[in-house]
Amino acid sequence: MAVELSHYLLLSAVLFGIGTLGVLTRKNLIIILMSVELMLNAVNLTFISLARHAADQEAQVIVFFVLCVAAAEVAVGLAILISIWRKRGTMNVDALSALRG
Amino acid sequence: MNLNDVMGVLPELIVILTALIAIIVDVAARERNASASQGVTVLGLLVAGVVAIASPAETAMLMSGQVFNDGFASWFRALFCAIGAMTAVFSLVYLKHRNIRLGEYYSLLAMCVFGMMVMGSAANLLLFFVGLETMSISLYVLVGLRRDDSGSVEGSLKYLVLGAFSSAFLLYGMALIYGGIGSLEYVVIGDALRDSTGIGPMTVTGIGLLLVGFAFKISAVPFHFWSPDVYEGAPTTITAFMSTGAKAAAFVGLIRVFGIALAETNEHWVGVLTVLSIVTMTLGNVSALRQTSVKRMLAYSSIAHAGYLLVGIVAGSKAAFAASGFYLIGYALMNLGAFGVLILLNQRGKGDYSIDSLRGMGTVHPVLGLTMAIFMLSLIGIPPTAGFFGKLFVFSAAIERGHLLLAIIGLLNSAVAAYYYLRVISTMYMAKPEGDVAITEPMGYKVALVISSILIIVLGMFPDQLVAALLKAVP
Amino acid sequence: MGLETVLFLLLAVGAVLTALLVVTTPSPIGSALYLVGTMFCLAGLYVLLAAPFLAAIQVMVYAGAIIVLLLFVIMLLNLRRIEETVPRIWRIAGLFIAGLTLLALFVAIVRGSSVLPDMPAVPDGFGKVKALGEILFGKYLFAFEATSVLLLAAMIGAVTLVRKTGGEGRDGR
Amino acid sequence: MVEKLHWIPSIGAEWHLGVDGISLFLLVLTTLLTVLCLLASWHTIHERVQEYHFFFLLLEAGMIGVFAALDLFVFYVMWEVMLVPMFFLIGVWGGQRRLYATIKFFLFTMAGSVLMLAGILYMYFHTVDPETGRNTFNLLLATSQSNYAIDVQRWLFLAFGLAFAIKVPLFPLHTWLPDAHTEAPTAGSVILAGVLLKMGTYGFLRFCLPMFPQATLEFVPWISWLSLIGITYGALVAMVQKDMKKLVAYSSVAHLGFVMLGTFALNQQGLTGSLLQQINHGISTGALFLLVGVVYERRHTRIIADYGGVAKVMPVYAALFMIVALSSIGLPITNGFVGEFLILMGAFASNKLYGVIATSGVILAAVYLLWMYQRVFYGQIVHEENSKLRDITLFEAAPILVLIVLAIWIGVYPDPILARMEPSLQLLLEKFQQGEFSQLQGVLPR
Repeated sequence: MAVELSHYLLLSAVLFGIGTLGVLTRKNLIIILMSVELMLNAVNLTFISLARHAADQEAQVIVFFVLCVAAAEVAVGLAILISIWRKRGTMNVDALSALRG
Repeated sequence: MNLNDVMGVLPELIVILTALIAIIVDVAARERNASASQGVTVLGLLVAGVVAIASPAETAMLMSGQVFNDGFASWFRALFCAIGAMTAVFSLVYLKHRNIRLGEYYSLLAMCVFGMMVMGSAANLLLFFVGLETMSISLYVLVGLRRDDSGSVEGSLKYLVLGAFSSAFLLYGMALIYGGIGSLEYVVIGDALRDSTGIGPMTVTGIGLLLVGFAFKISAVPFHFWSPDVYEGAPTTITAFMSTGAKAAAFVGLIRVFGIALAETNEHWVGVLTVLSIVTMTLGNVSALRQTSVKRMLAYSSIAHAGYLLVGIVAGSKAAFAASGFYLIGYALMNLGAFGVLILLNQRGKGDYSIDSLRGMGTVHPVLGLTMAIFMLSLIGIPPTAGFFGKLFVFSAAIERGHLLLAIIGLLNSAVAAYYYLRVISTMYMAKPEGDVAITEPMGYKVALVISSILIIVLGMFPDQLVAALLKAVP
Repeated sequence: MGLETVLFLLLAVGAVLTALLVVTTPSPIGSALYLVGTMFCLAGLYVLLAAPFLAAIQVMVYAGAIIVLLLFVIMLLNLRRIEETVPRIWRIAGLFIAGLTLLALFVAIVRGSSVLPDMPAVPDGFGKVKALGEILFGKYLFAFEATSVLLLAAMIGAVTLVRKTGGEGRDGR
Repeated sequence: MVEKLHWIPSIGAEWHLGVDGISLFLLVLTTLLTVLCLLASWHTIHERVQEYHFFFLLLEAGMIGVFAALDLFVFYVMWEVMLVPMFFLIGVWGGQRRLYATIKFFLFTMAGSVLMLAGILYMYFHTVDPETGRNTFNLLLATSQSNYAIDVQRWLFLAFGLAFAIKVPLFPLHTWLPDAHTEAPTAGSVILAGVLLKMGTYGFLRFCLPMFPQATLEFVPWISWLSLIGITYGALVAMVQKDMKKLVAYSSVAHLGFVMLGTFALNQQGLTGSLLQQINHGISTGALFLLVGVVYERRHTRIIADYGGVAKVMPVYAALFMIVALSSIGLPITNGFVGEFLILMGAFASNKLYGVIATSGVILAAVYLLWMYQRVFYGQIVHEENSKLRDITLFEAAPILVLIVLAIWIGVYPDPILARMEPSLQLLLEKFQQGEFSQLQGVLPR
């Protein structure tokens, strides 16, 4: 059996799904952030395997941008977490129910 | 890259420069003049806006085909700058009583405007994404700046988590489209779809994921649940900014991506968008009916307005896109104005935006009352206001394309919406004022409000110039 | 089975397992460490996909920066286990949505990738710094510049958010 | 008389105004009533006087625009514009429950008018200006090109008809009217009854009949029955009212029922009568509201039971009230007689049953108005305050006298008015008969 493009794409779909699951089912904000990172990494894997497949390096360059965005999101996200922690001393989505829809 | 490229993105460069100067000036001159960075921001954004509108708009693309330099881009760049400048004008009064650092605030505001401008002129999904993230990250921070208020930080966190989540969907959609078509450039995608070489299952799924991402960004039902909380938690100036600027930016993207690049595949998504539009406007209005806080009411009403705007995307004609542009410009004027009055009237209240706090304000502060009445009437869509023509153009474009039912539902919705907007007017004019109603009314602030209400009326009487210009500018 | 296949299988299984552990481990520290594992597996896959430079960046940015940042914050705030009481319904709904997403993606990929051509041979210099740099600073120059604004915004934002102001609240020491 | 300017060329909307026999007298009524109302509120409005006049004049502009518009778009804009001043007039200068009343008024009208906008837009895309070859809102072209298929006609009739029926108001869409009338200041009630309600009946005449003739034919029984219910219901409910203004408000429901019945009799007498009756209702009901306003200024109550024996202390007032009441009832030599007589003739000609029921409505009208008159003006003075009431002043009486003169003039010598109305109505009928004819032939173009 040879490794084909579809195997990589399926793998990235699985990772994306796991990330989605994490965001939707966890309450710990740090873990939610990490799940989002998983999702972004799945996207990166898709881009890179597509790049390999079409012998097109542009997709690899796109991954750079995704990495930058991921890093920026984590940085700001953690900053917000710290300021929430200082304010309320909790890290659960549940506890953040002061705002109701 | 040559000089032409640089001149083409001159407005963006001016905005970045403004962002940098604002933060430096704040450090250098805070002791002497607290409003220095505000002045820099307003001035810089206005200059950028004027440059954007004055620079010759050809359809040529800049930066190796990554940036559109068409009239549409110019209009929206100018609109974003104007929204940013207006927000900055409103900010000083608001920030004075709250513990927010001015330099960072204005700097982030300008960077946010930069992100929106990139979104408006991007010719490539990736560049659009970068612009979107620049805007979003600045907004995450701006929303959370009221650090002594737990609603603000929590709103910020909620916004960040869901924003990042939806960005991931957007990205995955982009990746699948890239897999199906081999490019992220709008023009290439459009061409590939016209040749019908690119419409595979992968592209269709990609479009679906893209749609989910966009639905989050424009807070369409059922992806809207974050927005009322975020809008309520955010500093009111930022709420105003988000509900107009961020919405306009997302809609330009929607027009460019779905309205134009993906137009060939519309049989796959027009139905979904139609349902989305109906549900969004109806639920937005019904929820707004129940609110007692004006700020929250405006938040829900902005969801409803996203629903009306989706009608323009569904219609999908040149006239519809020009109509959406007109709508967004009018909406920016009236919604920003409404928030502006609200901020001024509640400047000392600790976030008390209840409708009762407006009792009798129309008689106590005649200028504010009159402008607020105009903003509300325009939000309802009563002629002769810009809001009326925005709705008229959008719905007539929909009827022209055969979406009669959608237009009728939209029109009925605007009748429902009349109730909660009218309540604001009637409270302001037909109830007796209570308690201490003295406020400071800075001159520049008042002038901004008066100018925008005059513009609303002028656009409501003579919309022709603007709509013709927009029609010419639509790509 | 060639070496590539074996490596792929190993790395893929590793990535999926660690990813599952990331989203199921109760403690944040554990999650962060598993995430490092996922990142390493992915970096390995990138090498297989002729993207050596990105593999290096992946390790550097994720394992070196992002995860360290995460761990730093976890340690700083002294977070260990957090009581998580997720309602059953919410869990089922999450599983359902995630499963649906997965299914849609599977169908799309399986049906879509069959029309794509087979993997071509890797050209010389593919995925190396020089080639990537040319694209990055050529076609994507404006996006690159815009990204720099994005990072600046994130930097200013993060600093502003965590800076002590001496105002009210718990941090008003 | 036509005025035409390009307004929004990109969508083909033109500032296109004109007057014909149908709109002429409605316009005269509008301007006359506005002046009289402003006179009447000279001494009654004390706060925010500037705004009051601003809104009143804006209202007048809107009403004139509605009646004079020869462009669908201008018509719609004016229709909506007039909502805003009325909203403020009721809401700011109105009575106790003014907030409720004014918002209800606004929402009812708005709900109807948005559907009308959808109809207008639909017609816009099916009307082409032969000169430019583009779509247009031109009312004349829209009328001449309006040969829609029957199912389209039905929908369009409903879209327009609902907006108009709310405005008229046709039973059962009338519930906003008693509230709005009661809570509005005197001048507001006069304008509301005198002019605003006519916008609905005018709309039927101007739009539904000539543009959707087949659908009109189909809907005749529905609308006629609803009008008849309105006539009877309005009269019966008016009878049991305790509040004078409410009583007059419900009488409007009955009167407008007559107008609608005459319009949908679809013959020369019915149409002429209903158009004349629109003017008459403006005059008589306007005068009634002004009269109620006079005693309200003195006693600040409109409850019938609070009065009694007023004729003794206010003889001139009582006499004026009597004349106006008789004109409202439709006694010969008053205007009401001519209008109702023509309408009943038209109704009998189209369907005997309608005529019979409507005639009984006339009798009911005499009952509730005269009964109220008796309770207010005759009998002993039971309330002390009533014994010191000042009689009506000349300044207060002047607007009412003007209206009474008009009422008698129309009652005695209506020919000049009828002569100007008839050609336009004849034209309308012809267009309508063409539509009827093509339906008989089974030929449905488009």
